[in-house]
Amino acid sequence: MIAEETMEVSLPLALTLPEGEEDWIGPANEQRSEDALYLELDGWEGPLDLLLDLARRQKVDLRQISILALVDQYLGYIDRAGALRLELAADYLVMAAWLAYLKSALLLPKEEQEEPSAEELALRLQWRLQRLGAMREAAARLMARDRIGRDVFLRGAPEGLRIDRKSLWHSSAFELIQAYGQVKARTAPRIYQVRDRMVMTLDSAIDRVSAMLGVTLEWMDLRDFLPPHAEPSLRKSVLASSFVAALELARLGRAEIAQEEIFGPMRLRRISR
Amino acid sequence: MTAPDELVRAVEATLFASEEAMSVEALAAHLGGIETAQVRAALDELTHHYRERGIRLVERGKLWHFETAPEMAHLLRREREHLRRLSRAATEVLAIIAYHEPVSRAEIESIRGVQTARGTLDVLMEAGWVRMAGRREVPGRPVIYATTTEFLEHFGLASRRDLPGIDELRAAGLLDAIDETLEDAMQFDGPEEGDGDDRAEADDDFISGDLPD
Amino acid sequence: MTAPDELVRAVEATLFASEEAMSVEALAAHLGGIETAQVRAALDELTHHYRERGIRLVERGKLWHFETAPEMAHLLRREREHLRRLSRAATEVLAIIAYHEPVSRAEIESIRGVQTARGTLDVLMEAGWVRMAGRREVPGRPVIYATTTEFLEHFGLASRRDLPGIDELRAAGLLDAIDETLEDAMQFDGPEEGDGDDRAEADDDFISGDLPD
Repeated sequence: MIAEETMEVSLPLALTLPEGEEDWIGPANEQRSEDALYLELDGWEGPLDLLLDLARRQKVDLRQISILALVDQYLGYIDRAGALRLELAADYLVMAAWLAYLKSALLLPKEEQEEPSAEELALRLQWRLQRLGAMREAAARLMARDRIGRDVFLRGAPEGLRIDRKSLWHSSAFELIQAYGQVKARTAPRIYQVRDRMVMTLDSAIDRVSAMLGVTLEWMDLRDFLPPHAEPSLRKSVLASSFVAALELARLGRAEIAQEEIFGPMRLRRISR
Repeated sequence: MTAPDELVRAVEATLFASEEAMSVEALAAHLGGIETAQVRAALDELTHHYRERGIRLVERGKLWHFETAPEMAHLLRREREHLRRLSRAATEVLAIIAYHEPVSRAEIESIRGVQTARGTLDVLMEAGWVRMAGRREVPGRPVIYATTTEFLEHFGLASRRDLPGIDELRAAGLLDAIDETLEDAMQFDGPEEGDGDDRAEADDDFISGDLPD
Repeated sequence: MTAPDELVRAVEATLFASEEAMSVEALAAHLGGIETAQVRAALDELTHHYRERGIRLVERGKLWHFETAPEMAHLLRREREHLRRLSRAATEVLAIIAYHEPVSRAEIESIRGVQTARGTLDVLMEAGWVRMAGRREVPGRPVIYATTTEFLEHFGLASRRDLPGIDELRAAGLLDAIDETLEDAMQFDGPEEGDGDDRAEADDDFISGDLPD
């Protein structure tokens, strides 16, 4: 029965296609056996493609097709597929449902229709079929053009253009002199000078600390041993030397050192003999 | 016949020797920074000179090259390169991109009423005829596609204005921007862009082969 | 100008599209088994037609092909000049050569206190500012380098005596001849001339950039 249907509608398409593009003629144009429906559906690029093929069989300009007839044809096709228990892709069924809705809406009196109206939807569908048809025809015409490598050919063995980049070096006299100065500055022997700084020598610190320890037996803060009016730069040297002097005197058993806490004041007293 | 002037001969020699099509600007630069107007005049003279010969000078997307005359196709076909045969889906997608560019995948699918397997666009991009042309500034920022200069070259088009029937299609409103809200009202659109790539028409898209001689 | 006949155009297109030069016989066979005499006549007409154009039809060892006209050959290989600033290392070496010439590579390295990549001297010689000026008659006979007239021209110097600051530098004792025996004794020398090129300051020597304009 499918074969009958197919045979019945296997008429030349209204659209003329360029030669050598047989590909573009839908699968329904070929004779096929009853069980070929599934393969046919597989051959269409989706429900819109099937609709377009059916619409073209009405042999009128796509702008004048009967949407109702188209809907009936499509639904008939789907029914037959269902009767043959062939699996249909979901989008074909969605389209069938939508077309059934469209058909019922088209049959309703106009005043009972919702927005957008069934006529508008039908026009829209028609427009989409037209657009798909136009693109398909455009593709065929594009493929039939004089194509490079098939109809026209580029030069087989072009010599090729070669551009050799030649460096044009640039520098200036100033850069030259500057570079030379830098080399010289970098490689010149360097003389280091150490400035003479005021320091308290360890010997004088030992003399001073032991002299002051002789005055009393009480604990004294190390800072009290420092000379009162020393310059700031000298003070560090005096403090360091006095500390070393205190350690030295402790080592010799002439003084003892106590510190209550870390970083706390360091106290010093003479060991009485 | 009088001998062509020096510049015409230079342009002729350069385009003959070049491995690639060249723009007016590239020619002017190659010939030592001459005026582009002079190059254009030379190209005009050459185009005229070659209009009835076995080869001709053509402009494709602002690039110029020499090619054999199309009437010679029957003589040369026997030694042609093997052209990859495009699937029906791929040719249709190519036409949609060319006539509607720039266009997103969802828009292509809206026109075709079917999902597009990812392989279809890949094949067209691999052929060098289609390129990604940025993203459309709408929710989801979909990638949009457009054709390339190689597309124009391959199909012998000076520009997109030369696309067969483009003026008629535009006049008929068939190239109007795709109004997706209206399309949605029809409720039979395919699934969203980007999903289910491997389900649809995967087989069909990869059919390709050498053209029979 | 009358349009060439079909056969002339066919030969023209065939030779244009062919990847190899073709014999008269190959052309005749390709064009569907026509008479070789006809092919020869077509080749004669084409040779005549192209005699004053940018391309030529030529026969080499019985094989025919199109090629660029000899006067246009210069278009196939163009030189493009490209301004580049001398790297710092190269400038230093150049300055040392200018102040101390003639000078060997080992001496340059001794003054700079760093090895000099061979590329640096190559660049200076490519620029035309430094030349080899013979060999020093000491063990190993090292090549010695000196500046050129182009060097003086480029830097706007009438002679090396014009190098600003040379007198002041000498007065400061900075331009004293290098005592190589002393250098040796101090083990201050770089490696022997010509070796170890790839070890030292390879990075530094090749750093150079395009001038902004």
